[in-house]
Amino acid sequence: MTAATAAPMRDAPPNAAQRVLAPVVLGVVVIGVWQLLAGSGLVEAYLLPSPAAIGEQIVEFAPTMLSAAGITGLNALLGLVLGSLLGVLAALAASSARPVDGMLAPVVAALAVIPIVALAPVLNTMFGADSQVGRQLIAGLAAFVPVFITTARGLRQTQPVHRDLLRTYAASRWQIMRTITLRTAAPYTFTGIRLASSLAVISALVAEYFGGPRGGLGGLISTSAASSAYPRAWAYVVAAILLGLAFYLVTLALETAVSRRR
Amino acid sequence: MTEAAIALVPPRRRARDRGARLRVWGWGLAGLFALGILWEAYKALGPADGVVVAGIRVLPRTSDLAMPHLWEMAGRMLEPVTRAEGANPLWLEIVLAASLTLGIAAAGWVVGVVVGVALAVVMQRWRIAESALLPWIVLSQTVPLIAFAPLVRSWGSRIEIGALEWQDWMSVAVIASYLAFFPVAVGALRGLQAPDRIHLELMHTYSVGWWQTLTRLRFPAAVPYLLPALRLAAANAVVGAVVAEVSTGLQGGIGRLVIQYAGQASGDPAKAWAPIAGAVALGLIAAGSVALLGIILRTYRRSEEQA
Amino acid sequence: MTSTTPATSATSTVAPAVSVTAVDKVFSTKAGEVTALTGIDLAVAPGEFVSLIGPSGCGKSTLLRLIADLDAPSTGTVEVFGTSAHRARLDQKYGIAFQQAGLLPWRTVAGNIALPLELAGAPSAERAARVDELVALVGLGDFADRFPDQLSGGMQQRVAIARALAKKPALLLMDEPFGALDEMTREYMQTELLRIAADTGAAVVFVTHSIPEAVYLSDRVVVMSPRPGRIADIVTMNLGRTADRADDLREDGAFFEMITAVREALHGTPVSGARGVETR
Amino acid sequence: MTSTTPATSATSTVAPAVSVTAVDKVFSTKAGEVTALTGIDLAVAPGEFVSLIGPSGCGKSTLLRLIADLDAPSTGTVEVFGTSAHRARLDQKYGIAFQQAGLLPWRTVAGNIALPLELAGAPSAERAARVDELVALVGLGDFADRFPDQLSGGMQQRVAIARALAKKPALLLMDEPFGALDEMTREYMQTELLRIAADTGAAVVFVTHSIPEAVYLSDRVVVMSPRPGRIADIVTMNLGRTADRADDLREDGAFFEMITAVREALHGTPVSGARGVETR
Amino acid sequence: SGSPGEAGGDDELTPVSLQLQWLPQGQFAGYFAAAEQGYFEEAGLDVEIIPSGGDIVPQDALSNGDVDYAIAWVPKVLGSIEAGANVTNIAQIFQRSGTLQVAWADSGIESVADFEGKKIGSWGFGNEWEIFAAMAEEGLDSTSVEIITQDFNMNAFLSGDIDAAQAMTYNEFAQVLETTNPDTGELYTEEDLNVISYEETVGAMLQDAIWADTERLESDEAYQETTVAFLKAVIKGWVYAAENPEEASQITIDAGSGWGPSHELWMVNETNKLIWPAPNGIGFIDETAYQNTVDAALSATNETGARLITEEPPASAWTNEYIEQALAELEEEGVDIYGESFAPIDVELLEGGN
Ligand SMILES: Nc1ncnc2c1ncn2[C@@H]1O[C@H](COP(=O)(O)OP(=O)(O)OP(=O)(O)O)[C@@H](O)[C@H]1O
Ligand SMILES: Nc1ncnc2c1ncn2[C@@H]1O[C@H](COP(=O)(O)OP(=O)(O)OP(=O)(O)O)[C@@H](O)[C@H]1O
Ligand SMILES: Cc1ncc(C[n+]2csc(CCO)c2C)c(N)n1
Ligand SMILES: [Mg+2]
Ligand SMILES: [Mg+2]
Repeated sequence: MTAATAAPMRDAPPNAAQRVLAPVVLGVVVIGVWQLLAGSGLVEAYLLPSPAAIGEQIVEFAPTMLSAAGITGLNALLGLVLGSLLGVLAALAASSARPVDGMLAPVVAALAVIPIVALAPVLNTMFGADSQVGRQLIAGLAAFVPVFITTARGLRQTQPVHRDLLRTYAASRWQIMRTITLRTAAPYTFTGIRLASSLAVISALVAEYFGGPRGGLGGLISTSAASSAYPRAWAYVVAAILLGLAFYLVTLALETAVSRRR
Repeated sequence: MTEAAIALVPPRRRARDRGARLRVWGWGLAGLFALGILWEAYKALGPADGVVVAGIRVLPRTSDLAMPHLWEMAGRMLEPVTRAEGANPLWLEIVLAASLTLGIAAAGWVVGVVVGVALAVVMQRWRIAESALLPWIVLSQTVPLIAFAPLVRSWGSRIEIGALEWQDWMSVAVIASYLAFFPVAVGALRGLQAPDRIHLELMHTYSVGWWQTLTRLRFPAAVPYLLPALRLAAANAVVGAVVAEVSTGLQGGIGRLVIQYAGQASGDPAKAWAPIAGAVALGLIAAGSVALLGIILRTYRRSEEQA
Repeated sequence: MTSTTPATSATSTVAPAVSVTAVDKVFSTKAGEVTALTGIDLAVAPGEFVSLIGPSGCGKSTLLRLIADLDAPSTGTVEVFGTSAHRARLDQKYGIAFQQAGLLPWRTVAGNIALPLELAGAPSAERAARVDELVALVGLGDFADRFPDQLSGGMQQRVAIARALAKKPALLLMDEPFGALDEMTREYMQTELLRIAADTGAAVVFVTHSIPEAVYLSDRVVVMSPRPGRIADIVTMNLGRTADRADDLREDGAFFEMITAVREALHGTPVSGARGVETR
Repeated sequence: MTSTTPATSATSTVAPAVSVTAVDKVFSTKAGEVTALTGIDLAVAPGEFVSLIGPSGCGKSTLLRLIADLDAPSTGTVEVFGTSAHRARLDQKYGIAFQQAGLLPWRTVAGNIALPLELAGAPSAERAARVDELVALVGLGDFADRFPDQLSGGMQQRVAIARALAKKPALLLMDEPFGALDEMTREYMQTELLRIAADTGAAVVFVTHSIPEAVYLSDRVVVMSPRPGRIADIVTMNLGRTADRADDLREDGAFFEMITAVREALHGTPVSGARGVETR
Repeated sequence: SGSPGEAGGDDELTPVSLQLQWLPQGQFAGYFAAAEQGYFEEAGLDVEIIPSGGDIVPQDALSNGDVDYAIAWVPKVLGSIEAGANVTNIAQIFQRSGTLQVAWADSGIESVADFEGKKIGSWGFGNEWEIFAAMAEEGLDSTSVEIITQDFNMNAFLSGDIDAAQAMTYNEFAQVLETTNPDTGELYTEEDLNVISYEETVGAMLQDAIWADTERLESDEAYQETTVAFLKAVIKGWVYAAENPEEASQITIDAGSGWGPSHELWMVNETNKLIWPAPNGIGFIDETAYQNTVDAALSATNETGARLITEEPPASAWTNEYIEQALAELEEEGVDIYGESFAPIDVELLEGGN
C-alpha cells in the first residue's frame, strides 16, 4: 500500500469515520432505491420483495431464524474447526516431506474445484441422511483448501536468517518448529481461516439443499421459496448473510490479533 | 503447490526442471493411488454401517450403495448410460455435458473478469469507493446462489435486445459470473495497488495522469496478482455454472447430470460418481487453461520468478 | 570554508538550477505535526554538483522531493531554472534517481530507458536513437535487451541514471542512488557519474550518507542537522573541477582533509549526541 | 605490512579462536559448480578483532558460515578454540550477528535476547538476570519491553549483538552487522562494538564492505578477492589496541594511511577491473 | 402471445411456453407427445416446453409472466396464491394422488397412524403437506414425527436413515424395485415393503394440474383462445400416451429424460394410471376432490407451526370453463376423452433404472 504522500496518484485516504460510514451509506442507499423500486411496480414485488416486507418477516420469524442460524452455524463451525485442523496438519506433513507434498497436490487441487452440489448427495449416503455429519464434512472440505494452501505457504516463509540463527543455537528440530516455523506460519494460517470462514458457512448452508434433518437456514430458504414465501426466503437469506458476516468478523479479529507483529 | 499452480510455471523453467517435473507427476500419481488404496482398504475392513461414536457416524458406511468399488466406478464409465438403443457410453455423455458446461463457465468467467476488473479500477481510483464497496463485495459471497437463481432467470426472460433473445444458458453464465468476479475484484485491487511508491512517483515526475499510470504501470504490475485470481475465478465459474444448472434445471450440462444421476444412485450407485469426476476434471481444465494466459503474460511475471 | 554562494561562478542573469528560499516543511501525521525542514535557503548553479549529507531523518529526501515537486513546501518557494518546481516538473526539467533503481521488471533495459520518452510521445525512431545513445553513455551497450533481473545492482543503477537522463535534463536529482551497492562498485559508479555529469553538463543534487562519497563527487557539500531539519553548514570542496577528478584523488591528502572538514561540520554537536539520532 | 600471524601475541599452547586450514568451498547449483573459496588459511587469536573485506561475491559470508558451521567446507578443516566447528556450534562457543538484525518480531527486546538462553534451558531467574545485564551493556535499558518494530535500525542491531553475547561466547561472528545503518549511527555503533568487545574479551570476525569501518575496528584486515574467493592479503592495522580507539582516530593521519593501505590491497588489480565485479 | 386465429397468416404459429415442475420425464409424457406428434402445431401453437431444476417454482414463473402456462401440484399453488400469485387451475390432468409412503415390511409401519415417533422422509419443497394432512386426520401433530429431507434418491431409506420414505408411484417407488437387495442378490420386490398410498387417506391432494395466468384469462381474448387450443392439443397428447405407452416413453427419452427405457416406460404407465380412466373427461376439475384438497391444506401445519394456507382460496383459483370447451370440441372430433377402455400394461423393472 502506498503511503499517504503518494497522493499525486490517488485521492486522500478516507478517515476512520468515512471508512465505516461509506459502506453503511451505500447499503442504505441501495436498500432505499430497492424499496422505491419495489413500491413503484416497476419490479414484480412478488418475486423481489421490498426491504420493508423482508424486515417484517425478519421480525416475525426472528426466533426460528435464530435457531436455524444455530443449526447451520454449528455445522459451519464444526466444519471450519475440523477443516482448519486437517489443513494445518496436512500442510505440516507436506512441508516436512517432499513426497507427501507431491502426493497431496492432486488431492488438494481436486478438492479446490469440486462443486458442493456434486458431493452433497454422496456424502449424505455415506454418513447418513439423518445426521448433520455430511454437512459438517462439506463445510470442513470447503475450509480445508484455503487453510492448507495458506499454511503451506506460511511454512515456507521462515526467514533464512532465523533458520541460521536457530542452528547456531544448536536448537533441536522441535525447538526450531516451535520458535520460528509455526510462529511465522501462524498469520498465514489465520488468513486462510478467515478466507475459509465464509466458505464454511455457505457450504453448510447449500448442503442443506440436498436432504438431511430440517431446521437449518438453507432448508428454510428453499422451503420458503418453494412455497412462494419470498419475503420470508429473503429474510432467511439476510440471516445467512449475517451468519457469514459474524464468522468473517470473528476470524478477521483472530487474524489481526495473530499478525499484529509478523 | 496445487497442480494448477504447477501448470503456471513458465516453460523456460520447466524444461530445465524436467526431472523435477517428472517427480512431481510421479508423486501426484502416487498420491491418487494411495487415496484409492485407502478407499478400498477402508471399504474392505470398515463396518458396513460405518463407525458410530456417541451416536455420530464419524467414519462412513462401507456398503456398495455408499462406497462403490473404484473399479466399479471406472467400469461404469465404459458402459452405456442406459439400456436404450444407441445410448452413448457414460464417459462420452460426461464429456459432452462437461464441454457444454465449460462453454457456459467460460462466458461467466469473462463477464466476471470484466466486472471484477472494473470494480477494482473504480476502487483503486477512489479510496472512498474502496471503503464503500469492498465490504459488500466480501458479503456478496455469503448469499447462497440458489436464492437468486429464479430471479436471474426471471429477469433474463424479459431481456430482448434486437435479435438477441435471452437464452437460459445465459442465466447460468450470469450466476457463474457472480462467483467468478469476487477473486478478480479482490486480486486486481491488490494488484493495482501493488506498484512501489517509487514507481508511482517516477510516473508523477514524468507528469503523466491517472490513466497512463493505470495502463503503463498498474496493470502490468497487477499481473502476478491477477493470474492466481483469474485461476480461482475459473474454478469458481465452473462451480457456479454447475450449481446454476442444478438450480435452474438447464439441460445438457454436467450440473444436470449431477442431479439426474444422483436420482439414479439407489439402483446404480457407481453412476452418481461419474459427474463428480467430470466436474473435478472440468474445474482442473478451467483452472489449467488460465495457465496459458500465464505463459503469454510471462514477461510481466519476472519479479514473481525471482521471488 | 563555509559559503552560501555557488562555487561555480554564475552571473545573476542566469537563473540558478535550483533555488530554495525560506522553505519550511511540516508533515501532519496521526501522532501530530512533524517539522521536517525549517528555514532552508539553497541555490544550486547550473552544472554544479551539490551533495546533501546528514543523519537519518534530517530531511535530505524531503528537500529533494520538494525540488522534484513530489511534495509542496509548507512555506517558502522552490524554483527550478527560474520557474516554479511544479512548472519544472510538468516541463520535465529534471531527471531523478532513487536508492532503489526502480526499474520496471517487465521492461528490458532499452524499454526502461525509453519509458519517459514514450510517455512524452516521442516518435519511435527518435526514441530508439536516444536509447542507443544513453545505453552507450552508461556503458551497457551489450545489455539493451536484458531484463532488470538479469543485471547486477550496479548495472541496474546505471539504467536508472540513463533513464533519468533520457530527456536531456539540465538537472539531476539523486537520492542515495549508490546506497545499496558494495564499496567497490560504488566507487566505480561515482567516477562514472562524474563523467556523465561532465558529458551532459547537468547540475546534480545528490543525497548521500557517505562522507567520502559526498567529498569525492561534489563542488559543495550541504551538511544538514535534524530536529528540525536545517542546513548546518555548506562546505566547499577545494578539490578542483569535478570533471577532472579521478580515483587517485581518494588517496590524496586534500581528500582526507575535506573528509575531516565535512565530519567536523556534521559533528557540530559533541559525538555522544549522536546517540539521539537513533532514538525514536 | 602483510602478516599471517596474529597481532596479539599468543603462545602456541593456547588454541586460536579460529583456525582455518586449506579450505575450499564448492557449491553445486543447477547451473553447475561454483567455487566460492579456494586455499583459505587463517588463524584468529583469542581476543583479536579481524575483518574480512572484499568485493561482493568473494566469499566473505561463505567463510564466516564455515566458521559458524552453517556450511561445511568441501576440503580442509575449520577449528574453533581447538575443536571442530561442528563441536563448537553444539557447545555454543560463538555468538553471531547478521546484516539483518533478524529479531523475532513477535518477541520483545528482552524476549529476543533471552532466546538462546531459553533454548539452552537456562533457569528463568538466571535468564532474567543475564538479559538485564545485556540490555544495559548495549544501552537499551529503557527498551526491554519494546517490540522490534518499535526500534530504529541501530537499536535493532544492538539487540542482535546483545543476543549474540547472551551465552558469553569468546568469539563473535558478524556479517556486515552495520550494513543497513546510516553513516553516523554506524560510526557510533562501531565505537560501541569496540567497547563491548573489550568488555567481554571476545575475539571478533567481522565481515564488511567499508574500508574505514574495517580499519577503525580491526587488529588485522583480511582482504579477499573473487573468482574464486581467496585471501589476497592480510593487512595489520598499526593503530594501537582496539580497546583504546576512539572517534578522533577517524581524523588521524595514521587512519588515512591504513585506509590507503587496504584500498591498495583491494585494488591489487587495476581499478578498471572493478567493472567485472558487477557483470554476471 | 397472440391468438391462433388472428395472428398473421395461417402458417404463423402462436408462441407458447409451458413450465414443467421437474426435469423431462414420463410424468410429463403427454406434453412431449403432443409436441412430437404435431398436435400443438395443428392447433396453431409453437410450444416451448421448459424443464425446471431444484429452485424454479413453476407457478411463480407463470405469475411473473416468464411463461404462459405451468404444471404444478394444487396444494403448493394454493400456498402461492395466498402469497400473492395470480394463477388459475384450468385443467386437472392427474385425477389421483401418486404419492406413497414406503416402509420396510418388518417395520411395523402399516398406516399413517404408525408414523408417531418415527423418522419420516419427505422431499420438502412443499411436497410434505400431504403427510401432515394425513397425520392431522389421525390426530397426529407434525411434531410427533421427525421429518428428514430426502435427497433425489432412495438411499436414505435403503440405508435405514429413515423409517418411511416418500415416493411417487411412477418414480421413487420404482427406484426401490430397481435396487439389488445385498442380502439376496436379487432386486427388492413389493413383498419387502409396506406401502401406504395417500390416495387412500384424507390427506390425498390433487397433483399435476395446468395453470394459467388469471389476469390474462380475464382480459386477454387471444389468450383465452390459445388456452383452449393448448388444452386440446395437450389432451390429445395424453390420449396418445395412454394408447401408445412405449412410443410415448421413447418420446420423453428423446426429449432429454435420462432414465433407462424400462424405468421410463414404468413412469409413463404409472402416470397413465393417475389420469385414466377420467370419468368427467381428462382435465376436468372435480369440485369435491378440489374441496378435499383445500380442506386438507387448511388442516395441515408443519413442524414450525407454519400453515400452507389459512383461508379458503379465491374463486379465481380454478375454472372448468376452458377444459369444458376443449373437451366438448374434442368429443365432437371423436377423441376418447374418458379413457374408459384404458388398461395399464405390465412393465418389468430392470436393475439400476437404466
Ligand atoms: N510523508 C511523511 N509523513 C510524515 N512524516 C514524514 C514524511 N516524510 C518524511 N517525514 C519525516 O520527516 C523527517 C525527514 O525525513 P526524510 O525522509 O526527509 O529524512 P532523510 O534525511 O531522507 O532520512 P534518511 O537518511 O533516513 O533517508 C523525518 O522525521 C520523517 O519521519
Ligand atoms: N548456497 C549457495 N549456493 C550456491 N552458491 C552460493 C551459495 N552461497 C554463496 N554462493 C556463491 O558463492 C560465492 C560467494 O558468496 P558469498 O555470499 O560468500 O559472497 P560475499 O563475499 O559474502 O558477497 P556479499 O558481499 O555480496 O555479501 C558467490 O559467487 C555466491 O554466488
Ligand atoms: C430438488 C427437488 N427434489 C424433489 C422435488 C419433488 N418433485 C417434484 S416433481 C416430482 C415427481 C417425481 O420426480 C418430485 C419428486 C422437487 N420439486 N425438487
Ligand atoms: Mg532519505
Ligand atoms: Mg555476504
